[in-house]
Amino acid sequence: MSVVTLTIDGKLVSARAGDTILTAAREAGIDIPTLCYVDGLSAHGGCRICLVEIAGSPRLQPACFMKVGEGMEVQTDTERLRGYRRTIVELLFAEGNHVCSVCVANGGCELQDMAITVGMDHDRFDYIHPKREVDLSHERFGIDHNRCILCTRCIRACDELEGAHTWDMAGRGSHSKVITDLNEPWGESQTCTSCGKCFMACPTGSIFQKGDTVAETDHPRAKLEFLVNAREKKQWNV
Amino acid sequence: MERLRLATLWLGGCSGCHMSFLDLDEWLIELAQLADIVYSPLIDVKVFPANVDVTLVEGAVANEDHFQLIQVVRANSRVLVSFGDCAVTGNVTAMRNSLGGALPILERSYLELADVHKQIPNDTSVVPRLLDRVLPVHRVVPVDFFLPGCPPPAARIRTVLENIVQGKPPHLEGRDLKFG
Amino acid sequence: MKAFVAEPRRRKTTAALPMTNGDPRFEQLEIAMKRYQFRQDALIEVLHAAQKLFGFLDAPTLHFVAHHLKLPPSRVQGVATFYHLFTLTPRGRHTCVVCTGTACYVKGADALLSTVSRAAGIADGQTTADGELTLRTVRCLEPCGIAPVAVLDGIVKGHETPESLLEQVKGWLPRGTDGSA
Amino acid sequence: MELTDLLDIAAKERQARLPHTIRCCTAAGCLSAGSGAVLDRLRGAVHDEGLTERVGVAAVGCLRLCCQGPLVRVDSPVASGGGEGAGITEELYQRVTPDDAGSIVAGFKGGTVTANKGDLKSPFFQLQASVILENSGRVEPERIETYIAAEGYQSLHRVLRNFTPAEVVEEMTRSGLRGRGGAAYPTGVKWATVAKNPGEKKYVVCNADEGDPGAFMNRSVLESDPHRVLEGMAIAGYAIGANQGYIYVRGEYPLAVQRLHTAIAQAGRLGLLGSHIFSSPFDFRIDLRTGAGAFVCGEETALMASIMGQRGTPTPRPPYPAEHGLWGMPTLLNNVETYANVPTILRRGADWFASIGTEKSKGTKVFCLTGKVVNTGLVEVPLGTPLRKIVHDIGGGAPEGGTIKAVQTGGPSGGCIPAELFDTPVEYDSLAKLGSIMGSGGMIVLDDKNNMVDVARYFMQFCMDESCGKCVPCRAGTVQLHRLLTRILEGRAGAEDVQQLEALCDVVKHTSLCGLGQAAPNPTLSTLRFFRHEYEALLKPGSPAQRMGLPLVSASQPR
Repeated sequence: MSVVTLTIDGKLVSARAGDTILTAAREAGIDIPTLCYVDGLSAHGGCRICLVEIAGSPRLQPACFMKVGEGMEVQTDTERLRGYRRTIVELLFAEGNHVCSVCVANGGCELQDMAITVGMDHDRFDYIHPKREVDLSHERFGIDHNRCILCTRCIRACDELEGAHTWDMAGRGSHSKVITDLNEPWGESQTCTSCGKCFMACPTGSIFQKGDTVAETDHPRAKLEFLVNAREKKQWNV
Repeated sequence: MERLRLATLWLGGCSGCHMSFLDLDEWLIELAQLADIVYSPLIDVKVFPANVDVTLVEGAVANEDHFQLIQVVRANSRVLVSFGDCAVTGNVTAMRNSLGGALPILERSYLELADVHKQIPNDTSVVPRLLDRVLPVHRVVPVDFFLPGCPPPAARIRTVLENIVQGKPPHLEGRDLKFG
Repeated sequence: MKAFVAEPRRRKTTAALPMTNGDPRFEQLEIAMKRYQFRQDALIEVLHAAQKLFGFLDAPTLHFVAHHLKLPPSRVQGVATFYHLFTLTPRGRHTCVVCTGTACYVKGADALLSTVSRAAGIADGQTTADGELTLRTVRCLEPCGIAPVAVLDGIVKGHETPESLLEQVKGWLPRGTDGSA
Repeated sequence: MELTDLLDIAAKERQARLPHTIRCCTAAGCLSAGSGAVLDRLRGAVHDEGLTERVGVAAVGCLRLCCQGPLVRVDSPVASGGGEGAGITEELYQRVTPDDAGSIVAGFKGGTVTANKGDLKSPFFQLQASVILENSGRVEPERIETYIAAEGYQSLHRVLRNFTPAEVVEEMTRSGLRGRGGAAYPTGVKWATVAKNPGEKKYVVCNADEGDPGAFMNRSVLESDPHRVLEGMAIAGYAIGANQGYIYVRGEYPLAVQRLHTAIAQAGRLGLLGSHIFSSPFDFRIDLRTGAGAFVCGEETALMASIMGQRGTPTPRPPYPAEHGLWGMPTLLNNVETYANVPTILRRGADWFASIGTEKSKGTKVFCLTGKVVNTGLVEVPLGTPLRKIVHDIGGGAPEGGTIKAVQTGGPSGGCIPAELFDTPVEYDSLAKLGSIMGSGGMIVLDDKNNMVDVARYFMQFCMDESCGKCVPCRAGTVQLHRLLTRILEGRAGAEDVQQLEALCDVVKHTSLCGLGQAAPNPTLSTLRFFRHEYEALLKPGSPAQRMGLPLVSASQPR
């Protein structure tokens, strides 16, 4: 396996060729914020939170996707990037109906935490207040589309780990919506195995366990990586 | 040192932020030595006074009264602080916005869900007219500082007030910025 | 011999799905899929074929496609709802398509759209309650030389004005709205 | 199929030509103006008048002056002497009705021609070039023989016989051709990259998902001269080592789809596509994929997803299609017009091609001139032609005493160039300097009645509706930009809203995943740059509340 060296935020880092900038940075103790990325699932590249600057490249690149290169100089935390990240988080809050105070994931929500990370004390954009549905037809879980940030983690977890591909994205643009089967009630899905991996993956309170009330939902997100290690490396990291 | 003229305002919110303000407990006594509370739901002043140094606004702008009052408040306040999630984001107060206007929410509340006396209250001298959309305060008038939380914990309120009293921007960071 | 083997097999697969209801169009759809050897990457071509046969894509049709291409239903639904040309609801007996391309826009497409929309009481993409008229917009049909353009029941009409367009769709409007007797 | 067979077909086709040819445009623009009935009448009249030995009727492609459709051209031998090579006189008829068509035919027997005569000597025709459109309006798109008679497929033969793949790539590089889809990447370099990347299979893809509203160059080429594109793709396939090509064509172009189907079938029957082309070891097959209405599918990674039957959502680049394209294999993606240049470049040589245009922008480009201008239609000019020449000389300026204010180029990813800057030569770099792009070739002329903020909002709405929704800045950012522009237009905005508009444009431009989002702010930024006063004229002072008044209450709410 070949190794490349690069600098991330001025720090000299060595990484396996083929690693992403995100992996290399995190192994070197440099945290790049992420939202649609989750350990154990393929990268998506949609949230744009992990964008980094690469010297000599006019374009910002998502750290979750971009592979390391020899001699690469990466900046992960510039003034410009911080400004962009805050704007993106504001756009997300304005786009859905994120009411932290009455959310099952209050205190355990990656979007809420991201607002703190980027220092968002208020949202400069118009709240759209879309009219979205809540599907409570599944016997164990519910999905509140108001809180969905369309990160596709549930889709990827269901497809890549469970293999059922119950979830997918329907519609497009601001009318996008995650669906089960032919946009049927989740409880009537022919493909769902009720395994709960979508619930594990969800960054917000969108997919939740029935019975959980405000601030009670705790998504066991690390379970996804545990499963991947168990399945692929035969390592049960308990 | 000149005493601070402090006001608190209660618009479309649950008064939880004011309850949290009262949770400042004994620090309230210290505050009382630095500031006069010149307008507040906690005191009996009917008209918003002039030359207020700092106003904490709880709640979102949800009806015509709020809309007019906040403009008066802004004109007479040196520093305006959005106090709590409803003022900052609209929060629970603004959840009705996804129903698409004032009339649908009134019909839902007073006609569809009512068992007896189905009637939308229509005496505007008693009930101000609702705005079609509930707005965070900064969408209506310029706001200087934001104090999120539902409600903001007392310690967070204290951080902000202490800084303002000292003439500094109320620097919130980390978990002190948490919504909800 | 070959035909003898192929025949019952097709019957069997179609019959295995109760929602086909013996509609012969499902057999035609299956033939279309066969042309692509049931390849999953032909999904969009298959959906085009299905829409041509049925006029729109309802749940049984999408389920049928998913079943035969061995694709997850959510994926088929996701693709069908991504593209503008696919419709999941039946269209009206008549359609009025207003082009909103740039050339039409600078020559007043907005007024065409709002006029028909107001007269028929429906928004873009909707069908009147009596199922007579569907109003749609399209992003540039490209006969920009004769902008603004509308397409009435498949016939392209150029150099339209709100008045001339209204005159032409008058007969398709629901009773009691602008243009009806 | 050998070269002799090809030349045979060409010779037969030329011999069969009658002294007079009536060419009737059957591209979509003229068809929608009624050229189908005109064609039927022409054919009927020739038959009825007993002129079938003297007058041929050809269903050809675009004759360029779309605003005057249906268009008909009549070629006749020069009166004196006649015979082969004696020259041909051409006549153009415009806005031809079926009755006019009958009279044109009757004219051969001395009858009065009632059809409106067009002016082929006008600047619209005289100032144009013919490289990409050299066959448009001449060959019959549904008859491969006419393309072969116009020296079609000879470049493919030459390449297979006389060139190594590397030499083809070299020729393309020397020609200086740059991608005509909008990104202007040097074509030769792209071909070289795909040729070098290892892969057990490679693909050639033709991007015919022409989505820019007001741009129909590709449609016109596909409807008028489809074989040119097939030949270009086959040459590309040979150059990079691919045996499979895909044409991804917009679903809104049924006629182009149908003509491509016909063309592919005809080329296959003659052995010009398929196995052992011209008895060489080279195999090349082309399949059609029809889009279904998604602008974002013009983006190359989204287009490939769509070819593979998926939602047309883009993926981050790198990896580029050249190394990781369709099914993970090296894939060459070029625009219709890029491929359409290839046979001509190989026929007439890279040096000839490089002599046209400017230092950095070689060759010609087809533009669609539309909007507030007298002559709307298809315009091919050498790159570097000043905008003024296109708009005022070829386009004939503003109609009905209006004043031209700007030209919008590059569609929803482009910008507006004000009339003061019409001396700008139209080439990649000069337009980029003005904050616009050449894009695929749409040119929409705006006059003083068009408010530029409204124009900006129009394009923003387009991008908002066409956003695939995958990345946040494009999905949610365009919605907010659209709201800001609407607020400005409705007179509810203050100076701080314009500030926010600019700041958000910057975010969307730099953080979006694909070209759609990255370019979505361009029309707004360019109108802010050149027409800021139109924004400022709409701004109101005071707090947001004062600007709102109180329009927030339902009228129907009880008082």
